[in-house]
Amino acid sequence: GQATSGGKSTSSSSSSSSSASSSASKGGSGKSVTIGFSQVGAESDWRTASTKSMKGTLSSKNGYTMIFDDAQQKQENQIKALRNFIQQDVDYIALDPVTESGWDTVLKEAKDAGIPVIIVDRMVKVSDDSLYTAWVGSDFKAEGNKACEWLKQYADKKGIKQSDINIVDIQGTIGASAQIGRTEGLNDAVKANGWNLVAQQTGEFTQAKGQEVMESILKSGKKINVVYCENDNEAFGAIDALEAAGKKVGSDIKNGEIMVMSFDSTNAGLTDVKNGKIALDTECNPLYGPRVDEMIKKLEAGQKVPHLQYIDEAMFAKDNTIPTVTAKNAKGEDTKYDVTVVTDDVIKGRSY
Amino acid sequence: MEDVILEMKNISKTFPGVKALSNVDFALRKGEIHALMGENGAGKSTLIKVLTGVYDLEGGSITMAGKNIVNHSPEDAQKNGISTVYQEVNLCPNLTVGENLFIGREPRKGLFIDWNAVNKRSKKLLDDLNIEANPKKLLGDCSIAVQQMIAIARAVDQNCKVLILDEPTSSLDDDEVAKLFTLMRKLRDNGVGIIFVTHFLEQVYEVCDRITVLRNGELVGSYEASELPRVQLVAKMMGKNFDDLADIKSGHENKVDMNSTPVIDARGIGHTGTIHPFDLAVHKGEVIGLTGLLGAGRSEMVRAIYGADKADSGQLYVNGKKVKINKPLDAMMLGMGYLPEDRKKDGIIADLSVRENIIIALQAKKGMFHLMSRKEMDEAADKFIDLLQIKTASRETPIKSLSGGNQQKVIIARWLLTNPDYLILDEPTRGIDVGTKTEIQKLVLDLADQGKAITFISSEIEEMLRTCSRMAVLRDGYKVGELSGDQLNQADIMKTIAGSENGGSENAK
Amino acid sequence: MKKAKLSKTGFLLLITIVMFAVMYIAGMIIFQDKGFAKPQMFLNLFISNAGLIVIACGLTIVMITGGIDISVGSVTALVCMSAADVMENKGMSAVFALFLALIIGLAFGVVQGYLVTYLKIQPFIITLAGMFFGRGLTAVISTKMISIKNKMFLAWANEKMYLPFGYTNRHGVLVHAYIYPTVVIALVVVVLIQIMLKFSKFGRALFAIGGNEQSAVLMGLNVKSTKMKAYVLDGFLAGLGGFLFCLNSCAGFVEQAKGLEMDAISAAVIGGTLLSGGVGTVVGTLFGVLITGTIQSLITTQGTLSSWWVRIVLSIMLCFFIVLQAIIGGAGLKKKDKGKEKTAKATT
Amino acid sequence: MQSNQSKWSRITHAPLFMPIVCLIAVLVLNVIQTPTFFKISINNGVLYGYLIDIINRGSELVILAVGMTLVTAASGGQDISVGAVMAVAAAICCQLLTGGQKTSSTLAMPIIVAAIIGILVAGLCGAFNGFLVANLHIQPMVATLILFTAGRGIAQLVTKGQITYERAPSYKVLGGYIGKCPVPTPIFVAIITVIVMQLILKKTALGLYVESVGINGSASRLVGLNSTMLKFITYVICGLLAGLAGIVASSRIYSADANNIGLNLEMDAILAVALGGNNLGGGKFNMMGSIIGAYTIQALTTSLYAMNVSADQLPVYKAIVVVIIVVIQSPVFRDKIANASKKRKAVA
Ligand SMILES: Nc1ncnc2c1ncn2[C@@H]1O[C@H](COP(=O)(O)OP(=O)(O)OP(=O)(O)O)[C@@H](O)[C@H]1O
Ligand SMILES: Nc1ncnc2c1ncn2[C@@H]1O[C@H](COP(=O)(O)OP(=O)(O)OP(=O)(O)O)[C@@H](O)[C@H]1O
Ligand SMILES: [Mg+2]
Ligand SMILES: [Mg+2]
Repeated sequence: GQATSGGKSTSSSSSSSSSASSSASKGGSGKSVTIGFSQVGAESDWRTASTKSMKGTLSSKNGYTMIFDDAQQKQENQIKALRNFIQQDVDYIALDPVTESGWDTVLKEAKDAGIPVIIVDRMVKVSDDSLYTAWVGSDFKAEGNKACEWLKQYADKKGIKQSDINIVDIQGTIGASAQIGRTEGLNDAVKANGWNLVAQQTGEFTQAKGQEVMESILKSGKKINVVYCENDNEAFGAIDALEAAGKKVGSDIKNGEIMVMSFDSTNAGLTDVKNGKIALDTECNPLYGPRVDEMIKKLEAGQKVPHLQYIDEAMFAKDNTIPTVTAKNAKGEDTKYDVTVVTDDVIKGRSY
Repeated sequence: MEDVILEMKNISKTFPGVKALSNVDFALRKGEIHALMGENGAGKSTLIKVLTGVYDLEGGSITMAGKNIVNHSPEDAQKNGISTVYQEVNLCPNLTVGENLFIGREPRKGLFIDWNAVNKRSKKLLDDLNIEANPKKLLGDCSIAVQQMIAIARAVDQNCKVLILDEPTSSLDDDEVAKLFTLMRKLRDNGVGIIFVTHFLEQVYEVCDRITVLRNGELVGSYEASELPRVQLVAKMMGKNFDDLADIKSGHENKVDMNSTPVIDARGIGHTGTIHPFDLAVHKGEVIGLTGLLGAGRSEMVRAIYGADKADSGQLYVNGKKVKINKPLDAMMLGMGYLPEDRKKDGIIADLSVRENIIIALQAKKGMFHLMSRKEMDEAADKFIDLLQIKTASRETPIKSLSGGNQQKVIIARWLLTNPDYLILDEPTRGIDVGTKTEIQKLVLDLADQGKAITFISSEIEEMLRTCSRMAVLRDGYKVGELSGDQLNQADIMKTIAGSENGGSENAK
Repeated sequence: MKKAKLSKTGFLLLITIVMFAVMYIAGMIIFQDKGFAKPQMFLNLFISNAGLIVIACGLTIVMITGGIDISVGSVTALVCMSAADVMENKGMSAVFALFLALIIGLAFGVVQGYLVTYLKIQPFIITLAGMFFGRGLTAVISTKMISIKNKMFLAWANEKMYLPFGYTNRHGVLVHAYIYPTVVIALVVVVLIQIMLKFSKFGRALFAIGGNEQSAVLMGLNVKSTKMKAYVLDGFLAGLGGFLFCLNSCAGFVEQAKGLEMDAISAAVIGGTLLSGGVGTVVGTLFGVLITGTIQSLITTQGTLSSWWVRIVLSIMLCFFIVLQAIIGGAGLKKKDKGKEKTAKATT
Repeated sequence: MQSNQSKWSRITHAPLFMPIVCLIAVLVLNVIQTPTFFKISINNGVLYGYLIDIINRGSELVILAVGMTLVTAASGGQDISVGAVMAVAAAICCQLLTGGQKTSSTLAMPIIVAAIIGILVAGLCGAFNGFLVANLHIQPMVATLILFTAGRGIAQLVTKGQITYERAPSYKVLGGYIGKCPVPTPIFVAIITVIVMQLILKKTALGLYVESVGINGSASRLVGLNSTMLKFITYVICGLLAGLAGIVASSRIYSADANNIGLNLEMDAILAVALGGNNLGGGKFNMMGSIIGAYTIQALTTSLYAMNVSADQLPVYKAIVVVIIVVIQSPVFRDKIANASKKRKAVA
């Protein structure tokens, strides 16, 4: 019920449907829809929120029987789970893939068995796009593009030369798609805007590593004024390290403050935005349940669903120095994004 | 000299802190049995290991049939026609008897090992040597004696020119030794040169043609066996004259009071599957021997008393008080000590130093929270190194780098240090040189004089006759008799062991 | 007395197989309505684990010598990544990729084998370094995922081999049960290695070394070259297994096959291989893989556990299995010993 | 000259010589790359510098290495569950402190009580491992595999799958600083752990017992040692220490991150034991060696950060350095070098 951001977002892709807010039992018919859902794991709060959303929406109350499988971050487990679902004759398969690639064989098996597959969150790369029915998810590269665009405009507005931006990138776990997209977004912007990329090191999406890496970078004595953390947990660690070294964290780069940028926008992350410790937190929305529900309803009713559907994601800042940014979306089109100012209500509305 | 098949010249070998061999020469002729003699730690095993490539050759040369050879590994040695039984049984417990006999030279059918042939040939080999073992049985399940026989069988079955036997007879009984000797003579007649290491002088004179003596890593000399009397041989080994063993018992009076409460009184103690319920009483100051054929259950008997295998029937009284022993520590607390028969498996703690090996039992008895001070440990270790003349570079040397006999002495020291009231010695003289053997026998009698109760197990009946005041006889896991006083003679013992009226030992069958 | 003749290895293997059968049949009864009884469900165990089976076989070989290899997961990742990279970015053929996979495996085997055998470094540490190295090198090739789109490769990967039985699904479609060629390869490897272990000099030497390395030296076996060969063979099988793994996932990425070494080790151990060496069979290892696969499959079929309960239940079942095996194995062997002693006595 | 040489050889053959040389080598390498590496200054009222980082960040690893050394010595195997057990302890401690809340800035109970409960539960995990290894004779790596898999699941169960934050400033002390003390607290925790352990080893016979049991269990039993009990105890100690390390790690981030606390630390702990010159097959051990090994690993990680080695290549370097260290420590290699130089001298 607290899907505030879900409600706020509008599908950027062709789907013009308004989001169906409450899920009614499908078509009133007695038989429930069986759906096999293969989840990545439970490696972060974000993921846990995502699982909760799926389980909550696709519940027996709403006319579904869900077979849930946790893959423990292993692609091979997901492949096994999918094969299992096929043998169980499920009606639908929902897949939140550990990785983007490597799905050809098993998706073909599902197709042969006549089971529609809905991919959520990460995109899959397959040789034949008809192997899955629909995809709904985030675009990590666009997230990176947006955040960097915001930084560029912020510097312009505050009269800071782009070449004076000395940025540190605390990357996510190397090879994770969120890391790849967000790092790419940054690398592009560094090239385009002439920023100095002082250091680039992985914080493995954790607070402890984020802290350790930040400490080490600080000791190198290089000048830093922006820290680009690829998730909230890393940002918390980086902030601790900065403060322990006597630096001031904030947006006032000109007066020696160090700006921290982050992704995910969890409850704790937004709290830090409000405190002024995180300058910009770019959202990554985990609430896929209602979207999948909506799609299945359509498919059951024999309607067509869009093949690709991006979840629109917000950006959060302490104030509205920059109210909107225009950046390239997943398809390379320039898109306008609003920046939301964090208030207590916004924080309260975050369930994860 | 024309028929010398193996000649070693100027062999030296140093270990950290020890010069194990210095400039030793050795020659072996075709078709002779050549005894290699010396005290514990004289360097016999080391010489053999240098010869067979276990250790690198540091200096000197080895020639075989006039050709210079260098063995880098036992594999090379085997290729050069030298096959060896090393001092400690060295086979693989996880493989079957048959495999142990044939590994590395398995009969094959095409590409594959022919298991039928392995088993058949093993069976034949075992039968030829009268070894009681099923080729398909796991080696680890065989007793040490059988394992030793299997190691010998493996070595002799290879068509070798030189056969080396390093103390092969230490766990064998007379029958088996006799079998081995028959075999050795046969091989000799076929022209094989045999190097034979043993501490049993009788055996040397029974089969050997020549004798080479080592002392402290140096060559004393090589002699024709017929020209070297026993006394001189011992003198050469020890470097001093030596009074014969025969009479150590005199001077020790038998002060045992058979009417006193026994120190140990086992009533109906037994362990299912290994030893049937038996009664045994041991008094203060008494040395009681256990005798029987190989596998008669002597070891099992003492293990059941000591709690090494928890007894599942009967009661044990210590000094008249009924006690319950669940584990060895209980027995130790009641004043017992147990020197196990398998030194390598149950005795030494290989990587620990001599000092630690000596004090470990006492320390265990004292408990974890009463660590002995370093000074106490050093004193204890030094005392026993001195007392038992343990040959070691220092008290901090790991026990594994001591010679076999010296390891045994360390284990004896371990138990003497705990000052037990009742001491069980299972084959304490195995692998120990003549001089030390006498020392140990004397020691046993001294301990008895001090009022300790002792149970003594040995494969040598003479040795037991010299030390024991009473003997219990076992057969097939049953205690079948007890002998004392005048009954203590070879003939009576044999009679009881055999269980028949005609006396004399028969085959185990 | 027939049973007493069973060797320790045979006895452990028997336990493993019986326990697998019991578990699987129980699953078929409990989850009858959920497709667990379908033949394809069983075949899927092989399809999804073909790579793991081959890798675990290699690991079993080094474990029999008393060694271990924890680099296999990383080697798999490296193999997948290199294969993906040469096919997608360098335009090489799938045959070349297979060749490369085997070369990589061999290279790991040779280097690790040399360090373990000739410099006598502890295998755990060397292969731990190998694990770091392989994973790092994977990232050096590319930190991005590479999807394999090579035609020939996909043809290999998707070549279903239909079996003459199947079932009719809900939509009325008759679905033939099928396997992939990878399964055949894996089973052939199992059979070949089992024959090698049982019937070749090399195979028996492996057991001798694991039983007592020093004795093996003194018995005149060439311990060094045997151990070296064991590691090389293990590396080769890791390369081959990695390639089969790749055929299943058709991609290369840094995090791939993480923790695969633990799966392989536990499969081998459940199958009756001792980490201390000297005991083990690859048939047992195969069943080890099937058992862990079945446990996973049971959990997936059940389908209502939350993420953390999946882990907990998985390990409870693993624990149950290992403990049961330890108890049955321990008790059985003890009883057998006694039986043996009695026979020995009877013949005396 | 002669005595000089023997003195030198005595030093080079001391058990701690190689581990220390390796640590120094790693540090020296840094100075070349990063001249400021050894600089220690007071910054913001606390000690500041790479060296401090190494000692500080290495604390958990040191604590784990101490426990791992004992376990290795007694059972000849390793406890691979320590990382997961750290997470369990952290989860319990934080959950107790927040009173079941996801986030809290007050304390629901005294920190010391929560920490002790967390550590005790970790000890219980150790006891479970110990029971499997000592009483049921399951191979250590397999026995601890169970908690390795289940541990993080249990931790997540405790934290309900989320990260629990305890933001009360006093909770940060253990991972941060005590009042105005310029030295990070984890350093004290590590030092105290080491001192306590050294005292135990010096004042009781535990060390000797453990070595003895690890070398020859059956002989140890016959001299009155209870090897089952001793093995069990080492696992309990290892568990307790893992718990302590978990609490320190959790205090650093004032939260319980079930997925990441202690992740992969078990491998580093085992590596530390091996780099310290210990035999992973059990028996004699060298506690100080393991501790130096732990700092060596941390120094390596910190230096690679300092040199800004790109993260994806990090494992490659780590692997190379590890191999170099173990190779130069290997007695075979040292013998070869010694022989070569002897020959050269002989020629000259
Ligand atoms: N690996 C080793 N390391 C160090 N010293 C050793 C090693 N092996 C043997 N020694 C030493 O070398 C000397 C000779 O030992 P060796 O084993 O050859 O004696 P032996 O004559 O066979 O004695 P025994 O009759 O007791 O078997 C002994 O002092 C022993 O301590
Ligand atoms: N590992 C084993 N497996 C099966 N039976 C055994 C084993 N060890 C001993 N036995 C049996 O136990 C009995 C006693 O054996 P053991 O050899 O210990 O007796 P012993 O009288 O001490 O002989 P010795 O000390 O001369 O070797 C025999 O019946 C033997 O067959
Ligand atoms: Mg000897
Ligand atoms: Mg005996």
